[in-house]
Amino acid sequence: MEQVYISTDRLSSQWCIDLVSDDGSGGLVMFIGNVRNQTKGKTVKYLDFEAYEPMAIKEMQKIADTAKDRWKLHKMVIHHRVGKVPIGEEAVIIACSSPHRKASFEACEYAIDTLKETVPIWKKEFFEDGEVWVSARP
Amino acid sequence: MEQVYISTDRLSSQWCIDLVSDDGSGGLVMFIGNVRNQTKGKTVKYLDFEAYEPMAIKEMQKIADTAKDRWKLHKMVIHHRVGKVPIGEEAVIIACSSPHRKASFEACEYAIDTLKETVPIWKKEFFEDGEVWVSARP
Amino acid sequence: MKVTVTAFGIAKDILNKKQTEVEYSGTTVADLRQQLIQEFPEFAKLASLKFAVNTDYVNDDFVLNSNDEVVLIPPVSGG
Amino acid sequence: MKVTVTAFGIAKDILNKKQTEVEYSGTTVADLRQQLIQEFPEFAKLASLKFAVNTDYVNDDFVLNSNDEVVLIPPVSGG
Repeated sequence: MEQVYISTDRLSSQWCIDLVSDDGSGGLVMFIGNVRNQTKGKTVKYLDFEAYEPMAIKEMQKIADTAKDRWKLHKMVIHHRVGKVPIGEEAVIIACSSPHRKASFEACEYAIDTLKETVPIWKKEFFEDGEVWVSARP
Repeated sequence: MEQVYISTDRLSSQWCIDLVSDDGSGGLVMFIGNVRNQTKGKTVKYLDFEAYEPMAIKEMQKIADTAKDRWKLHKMVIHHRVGKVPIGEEAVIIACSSPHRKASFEACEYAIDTLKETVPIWKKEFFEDGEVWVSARP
Repeated sequence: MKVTVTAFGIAKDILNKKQTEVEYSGTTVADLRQQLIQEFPEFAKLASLKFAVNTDYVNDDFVLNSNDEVVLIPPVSGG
Repeated sequence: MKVTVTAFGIAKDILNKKQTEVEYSGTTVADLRQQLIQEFPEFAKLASLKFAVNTDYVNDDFVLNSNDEVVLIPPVSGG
């Protein structure tokens, strides 16, 4: 079961739902981070994600383990895309399940917030007239 | 576009995702309420949902409109199943999208919390040895 | 005053039918509630009993018309 | 002390390559950071620059070994 997963192929929300579903889980919450067509009003052509994979997998696993433990989840999956990602496609999908929906909401938000702080993945935005590593400069 | 929808057919999470996705939305949050195989340790065979449909649709629309307005969402959909629903299948799916993920999380949780308080839909749990209208008694 | 009330969920089980005519003294929802509880004491045992008129929730002081679509709303449990 | 550092994201652009050997005085991550900023002043302009050793984040007082897998972690932006 691919609890944490990094792939150059398109991510599947249905696969994530299937991975966290079981007959005892009433509340399933999923976050999908899609690639937006603009940033601060400037048109984005596509994104390119680079990962330090062994460490990214390790940090994603830490997040899933911490969330499962802290919110008594049944399951959590974190799938991240790398390489070139077109506008509108999924950069990240996080899904989790638990008997209680409040736990699922809090855990899912914790996971995406923490991923954006700790997981060594970098995205470059490509515009008509150039490219930029997101968040690199103050 | 079926923003609010009540159906005896199985709900589709992919359809809900497609309905709220657009190239300008970075953060998509979805809640799926599945039918659990037990309640307070007692085995559930299946659920049966009954709706006062015209009013349920109206109350669901109110929730979606309020959430969209309050959290500046791009889109929100609320789909609810009625009739007999087997264990593990979806009773309700709520999905919403916005440029900011925090807004999507808060709006989605608001929507399911409010649905459970105001929308005139009732579920009956069927056990091996009887049946009960959920939450009817104090 | 006489109104037709429609019932869902456990309220339908208590009435033992989907719709019934209720004749009662007074004009408000509170008056109707009192009459219903008198005829069907099981209503008093519910966690709550709300009323909708023409697909909107109404308070106990709402004044009914005989052609209103009155619906009994026992505790909801969707989701 | 001499270590091989691997770079990702904008750090790779600053080094102009994926890996480089850095020779520096001292033994800690702080000493390595100082040397890197001296050789490549662009590192000082990043919002942050963290270090990972053998796939774990380390602090500035971490003492390096020459065979450690040292990775430069500029501000992450996954998700």
